[in-house]
Amino acid sequence: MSAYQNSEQMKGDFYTQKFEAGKRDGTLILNMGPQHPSTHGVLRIVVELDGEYVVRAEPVLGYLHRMHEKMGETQTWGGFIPNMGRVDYGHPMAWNWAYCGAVEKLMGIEVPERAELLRVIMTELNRLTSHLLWWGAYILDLGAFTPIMYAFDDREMLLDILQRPTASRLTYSNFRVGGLQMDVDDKCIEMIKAFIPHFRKRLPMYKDLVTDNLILRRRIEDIGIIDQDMCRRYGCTGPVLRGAGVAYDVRRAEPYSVYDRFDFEIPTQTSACSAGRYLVRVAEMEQSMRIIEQAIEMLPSAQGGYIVDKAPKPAMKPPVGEAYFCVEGGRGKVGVYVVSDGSKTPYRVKLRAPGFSNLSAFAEAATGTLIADAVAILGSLDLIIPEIDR
Amino acid sequence: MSAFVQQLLVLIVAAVAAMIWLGINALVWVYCERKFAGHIQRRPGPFEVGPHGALQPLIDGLKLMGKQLLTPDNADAILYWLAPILSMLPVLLLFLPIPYGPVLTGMDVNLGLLLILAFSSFNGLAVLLAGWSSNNKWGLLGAARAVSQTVAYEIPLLLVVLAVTFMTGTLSLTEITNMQAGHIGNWFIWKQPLAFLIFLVAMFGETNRAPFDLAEAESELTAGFHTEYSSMGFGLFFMAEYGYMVVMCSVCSVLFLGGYHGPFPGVDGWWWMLLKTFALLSFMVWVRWTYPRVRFDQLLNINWKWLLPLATFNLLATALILKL
Amino acid sequence: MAAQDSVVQRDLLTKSGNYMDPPLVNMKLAQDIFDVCRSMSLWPMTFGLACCAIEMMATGMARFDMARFGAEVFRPSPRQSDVMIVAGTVTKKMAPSVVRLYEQMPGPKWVIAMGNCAISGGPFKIKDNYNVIEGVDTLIPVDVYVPGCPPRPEGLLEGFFQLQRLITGKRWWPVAAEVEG
Amino acid sequence: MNTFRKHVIQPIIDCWSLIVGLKITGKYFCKPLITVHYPREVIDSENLSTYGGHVELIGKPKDPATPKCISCMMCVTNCPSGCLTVVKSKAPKPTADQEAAWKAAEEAGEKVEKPKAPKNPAKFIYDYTKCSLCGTCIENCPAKSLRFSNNIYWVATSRAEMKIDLLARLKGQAAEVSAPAHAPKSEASAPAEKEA
Amino acid sequence: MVFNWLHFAIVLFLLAGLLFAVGPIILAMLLAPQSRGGDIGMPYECGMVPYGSSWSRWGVSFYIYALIFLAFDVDVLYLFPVSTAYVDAEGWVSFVKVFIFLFFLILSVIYFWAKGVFTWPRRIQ
Amino acid sequence: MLKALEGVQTQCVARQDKGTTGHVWSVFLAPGQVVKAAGKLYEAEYSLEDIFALDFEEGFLVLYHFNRWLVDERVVLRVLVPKNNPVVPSIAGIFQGAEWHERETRDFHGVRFEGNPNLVPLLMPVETADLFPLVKSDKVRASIKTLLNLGEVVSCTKAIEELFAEAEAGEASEA
Amino acid sequence: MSALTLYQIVALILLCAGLFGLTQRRSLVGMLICVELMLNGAGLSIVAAAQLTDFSAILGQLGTLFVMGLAAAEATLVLAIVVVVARRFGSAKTSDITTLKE
Amino acid sequence: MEVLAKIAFSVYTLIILGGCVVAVSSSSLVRALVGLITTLIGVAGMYLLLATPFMAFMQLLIYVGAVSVLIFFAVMLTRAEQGGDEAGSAPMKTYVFGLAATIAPAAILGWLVLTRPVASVAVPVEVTIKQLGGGLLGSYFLPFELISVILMVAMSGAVLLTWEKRGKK
Ligand code: SF4
Ligand code: SF4
Ligand code: SF4
Repeated sequence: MSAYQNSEQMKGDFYTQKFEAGKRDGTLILNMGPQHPSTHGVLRIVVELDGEYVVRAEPVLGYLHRMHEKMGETQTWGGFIPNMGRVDYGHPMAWNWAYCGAVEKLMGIEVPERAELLRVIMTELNRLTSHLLWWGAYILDLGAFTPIMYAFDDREMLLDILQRPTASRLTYSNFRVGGLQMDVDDKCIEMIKAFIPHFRKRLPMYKDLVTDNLILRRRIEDIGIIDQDMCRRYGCTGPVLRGAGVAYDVRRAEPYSVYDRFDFEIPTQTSACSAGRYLVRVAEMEQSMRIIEQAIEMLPSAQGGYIVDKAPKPAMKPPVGEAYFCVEGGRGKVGVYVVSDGSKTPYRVKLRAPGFSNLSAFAEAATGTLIADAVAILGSLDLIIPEIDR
Repeated sequence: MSAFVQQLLVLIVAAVAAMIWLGINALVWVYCERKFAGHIQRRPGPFEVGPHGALQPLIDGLKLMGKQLLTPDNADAILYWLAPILSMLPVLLLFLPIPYGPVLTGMDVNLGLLLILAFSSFNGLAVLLAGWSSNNKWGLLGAARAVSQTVAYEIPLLLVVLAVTFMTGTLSLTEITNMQAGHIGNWFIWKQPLAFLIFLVAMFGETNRAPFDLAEAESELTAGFHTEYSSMGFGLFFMAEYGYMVVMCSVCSVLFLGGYHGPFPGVDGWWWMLLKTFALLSFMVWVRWTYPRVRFDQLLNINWKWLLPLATFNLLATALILKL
Repeated sequence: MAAQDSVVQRDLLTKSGNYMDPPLVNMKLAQDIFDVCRSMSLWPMTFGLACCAIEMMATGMARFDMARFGAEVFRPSPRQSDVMIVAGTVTKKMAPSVVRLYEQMPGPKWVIAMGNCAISGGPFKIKDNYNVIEGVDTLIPVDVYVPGCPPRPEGLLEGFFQLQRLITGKRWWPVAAEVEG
Repeated sequence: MNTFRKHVIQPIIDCWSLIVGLKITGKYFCKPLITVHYPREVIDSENLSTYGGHVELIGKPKDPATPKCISCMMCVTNCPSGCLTVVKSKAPKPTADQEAAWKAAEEAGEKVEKPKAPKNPAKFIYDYTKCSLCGTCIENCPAKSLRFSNNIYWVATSRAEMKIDLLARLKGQAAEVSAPAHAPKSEASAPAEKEA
Repeated sequence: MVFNWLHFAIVLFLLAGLLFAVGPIILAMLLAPQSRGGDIGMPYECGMVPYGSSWSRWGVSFYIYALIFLAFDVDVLYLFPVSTAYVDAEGWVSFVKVFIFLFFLILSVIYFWAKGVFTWPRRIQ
Repeated sequence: MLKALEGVQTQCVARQDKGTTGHVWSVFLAPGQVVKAAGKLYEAEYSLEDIFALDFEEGFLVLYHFNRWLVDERVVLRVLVPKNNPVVPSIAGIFQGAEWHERETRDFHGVRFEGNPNLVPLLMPVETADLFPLVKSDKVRASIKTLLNLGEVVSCTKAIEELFAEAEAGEASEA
Repeated sequence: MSALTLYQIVALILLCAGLFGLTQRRSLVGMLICVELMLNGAGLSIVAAAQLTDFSAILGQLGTLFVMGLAAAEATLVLAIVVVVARRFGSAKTSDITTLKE
Repeated sequence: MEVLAKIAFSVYTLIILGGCVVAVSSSSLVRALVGLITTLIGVAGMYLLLATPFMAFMQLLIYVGAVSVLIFFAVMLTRAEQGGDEAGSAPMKTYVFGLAATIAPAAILGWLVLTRPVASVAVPVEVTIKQLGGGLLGSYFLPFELISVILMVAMSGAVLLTWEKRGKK
């Protein structure tokens, strides 16, 4: 009757066997993922369930390990940029920027002001898409189907805007060392100007429909506590950290580019729970819009002409040395550390992914919660798997 | 003898009608639900297959029929296939005592309400069997959830139904309908508003519909108890779910909204029943596409901490008022 | 099932031990009718792997709305899905799962390889590649390829049309007017 | 009393948010749809033209069937994924007469004027399946001979189809443009129609 | 032995239901192509090989709810006959009887509530 | 001087140019001192950012990046371990987040972290767990001295000085 | 044979099956299943007797109703015990419990 | 109708018999449970034949809807799979004992039933549910209250037994 029953084949794979060691009696070991609707791609979480309770959980990574760091050592300096559009498809501009920034540091290149402002505008727009994507997907995890549609409506508008200077909808790799691939035309600026008031009007709708919703509130409040100490131990950054009450934002803490010129707030929440992280992200959208508005104001008066011409060729040879550059991505601190040996290819590229650290806190945060809570916690960490697996 | 044949014919016609009715309902509601959802989300939903996608549910059904039936290797094959059949089996019967019109009643059963309650309890069992026999952990979790849920919500449901029957003194749905004849003011919703609300909530719980769709909570349990079911196995569960929904909404309209009686005297007819049932169904759909899902402990606690005390209170109050 | 046979390479299927038996009652007319039904209600499996998955989601969203063609029902379980959209990079670690999920789908079943990664490894097809599978068609039989990195949602829709054409032998929808710039 | 308010009154008040939610979805139910009915409609062309499909060659303004390309190999060397293969044209094979003539001339100590290889490439193969649409090749082409195409509704049923001979494609495009009755159709459908 | 129309109707409708359920299944059995071999029969667990059977001892955390439900449900069912007779029953006594009956129910709910059966705190080892 | 690390036996403490390298302090340590240093940093409210390794001729240089939120003072701990026996004690007991970073480093370079509670392959498939993809071939491998720059040395032991002194000599000779 | 006798025989079958099962089953849950069988036999017997004789039908039905109620109460308690036992001994085998094996 | 009733009776008897056999002999507890449920449904059919539809519905509601669900949960809680509690064939001794223990009462009761036929009425009286309710509210009101108390006690007992404070562990 049962071909697999008690046979060797039903022993699970390596990781479940490893995980099985501490199994208690009367519990189930269950694989959530790699193909699971709530793990956003191919994250796999091995959980031990006691009824509805998660006794232990352990993420298993690597199902999307795309060798970015290895490619960093084989591609040319410029040829690595397309990879940066794919590490984190939620917020690729941040990665573009982190990498280009690191190489620029290494080479001592000054980026023209206009390019910097455009970078800011695009990165912040991209942050909006990232947050919208997360927002929709998170609410989908929590069981509501409609908000993600509304979020994608707005996201599509953003994509249309971003498509103009990047020719791409998702995996942007339009940053170049020293500037940008393409300039932004007036139409694009106009679209942005039109989008912001539109989105301002949508935000209250989101709030009414979702954020204030009784059911949602009850589901995400007081679960998945990741407090400051945990953040420190696991190295969590970004909204996870800000949700724990620390106003740490790379844009403020280590201002890069022209961020010191803008007037914006760093939203924080002290509850350290999923709701805190949720509210931080929602509030960040408003702040991003403020930055974009200011940057667009500054744009006409900005110095520096066309951007690409002066950029070095992809086969550039930066001087020997190490450099590190970090930016604030949608998920936290995005850092790129490069070592150059003076040749056409980098000696080592190390990508510091915020999601990696954030996810490592999951096991501790989810232990002892209900399985539904585990899903809610996972979603609140805002994971993009390629970034974690790299 | 002619009375015998007549009765026999009536019943056979009723059975066939119930089959057609159920089939139509499943098709129409699959379509309406997807269309509703689409329009709420500002997209057309099924559109290209047939005029405005009207053939979509039929095509889906046929496709399910043309798909492989799969029995997992270490499932308990007999129970595995018993489950969807068991879930579908009583659904038709549930339509028997529901009065769709003054003459459009399968049979006026004087224990009609009890009949519906009794035979709908098969569903829980079918779900448990499905989840367990497929030997799939998701299925098991989903089944356990589904049953705890339906089982829990049965109590407030019973209590509010009792509140109505305390007033009517009968369990026959036809008689209950007829007590609400006349005008809109006679509907029991005015006499039992609290009961109506509780019934609505319990209805969502009983039929495993969002926001109480924990049994199939996609983001948590993949597909819940029917994770392993392919083809018609899944189709039957699906159809049964819609069947139970229609029955629940019909019962609700009979109990609280006057059944086939119109809001004014003299306009009674089956269309009112249809209208009310469909309005309730649309409401269920509307709710589904608006809210997130509740958590399991919350779901159970809504029942035990809110619905149950309220329903008991409501019952006592009814009993008291009746004696005043 | 003619369409299916024409694209499925048997040796690929048998490599993983999975094969397809014809239906017990194999009447031409009935199967043709069912083929039309199948092609009009292709339920995909939620199987997003990487970046392309986001575009797959976008295809299901309001602007492009895959639901119009009856393909909106993303089923989380392979048992209830007809088409597996491999949207993204398949790595060595993931490969067994991809094969297993494909095998766990009951017949008839189809595969769309979405994005360059799924087609050939795409940007990750490099010399020192140690972890990326260079094309899912080396693992499971692929019916339709949708190139792009990522493809536009319209591209995925075209992929569906192409699949429908493969199944029924007919393109059902008009051809979008060319928008050459 | 406070706990009573917190646990009994507050939840009931909060239920209002549920009604607000219903109101919003109800409102959107009545709003017009935003879907672009794809095969019957397309997203406006201005928008689409900014999107980059696969890479293609640009013809010379005067002679649209030959590319501007000068076979400099910049795109090939700089492409991070190595999807481009350019084969330079060889000089036309000299005929026997010519060869003899050259030989004679050489022997005579004259400077031979061998015909130079034409600049435009003999073969320009592009493997779309590997491309990441990064645009590096386009930026680095000194002759500005590459661009993103608008061929974005394209699917294939075999891998080989996606290895595009860009020269042939350019020729085809040139022919299409010059054709008097210019019927709008996309490549995506071309094979479809053929088989159907 | 009596076989009344209700009985007949129930049997008839159940048979119809059976037809409705079994028919499509048989059709599907006949008409669908069969995919076989490989891991097709393996339980689906997100694409991984499951660890162990799901038929193992397993803690249903809401078992206690089910226990309460059973007694509760049966209790409530007794009220159905009562409800039909209640309108006709004269006097306050019947109300008092029903009240006492329900009182015990309420009592038990209060007891469980106070005991904390209805709270699901986080469990950390 | 870096106060947080007082009491830890450092091999070399140097201040670096934050503008390019991104670190304020660069600290060389012997493998045995890592846990102690991490403990000190934890007490000084540092958070763990990253752990990874660099492949040099001299061995694997394991880098630990620490950062503080409110005061901008990034610290990088560098531990040089020999190629033939790359073992470093794990700091997963102090910074739990280190567990994954350490596993990743093992996957990529084969540096073993003793005491890591769960040292199984993290990113790599189990079958190719011993591939160590980021270990360079001898041809491209460089030595520490050619690539890294010590910075403004505050205190330094002989060993490290030697590592870099050669470099300066080398560079001088090149020039 | 009168109708009543037929019913009684069926009830007897139920009773015997339950009794036999009780001796054969080795787990508490299995035993409970058998007990339910027996109780059903009892219920059927009572109702049949009450319906098919001049005995008060109301009393017969109510009596069976009470039997059902008792069965439910019994099931609740037994199943609670099952849980406790399962938790303590890891199984609900009677032999394990009688030997108090942990 | 009379014939139909006879047929129905025999069908129900068969159902009951089959259910009993499965319930008693199946090695899988879940199958045994399904056997029990089959039996219960058969008995419900019997009740219908006895002109007590109310009892039939109650049977379904209480047993199928509640008791068996609970038993199912209990099966899941204990080891239910083959190779679990009910695995292995029973030793001959218990089998024989079981038969002996069964045959004795069966013989006695069977003899009693067969030899002391009670005069039965052909057509059972139909009791309306109202009358039953009247009985509960009237002369049999004490058992009615009692059952409430009993169930409450059972519930509380069950909770007392099984309740362990969560959160400690
Ligand atoms: S094809 Fe491109 S967009 Fe798609 S998964 Fe691969 S890298 Fe990402
Ligand atoms: S777009 Fe990028 S990947 Fe594609 S051919 Fe050009 S350089 Fe190569
Ligand atoms: S396309 Fe441009 S870059 Fe490439 S070979 Fe031709 S001229 Fe050079």
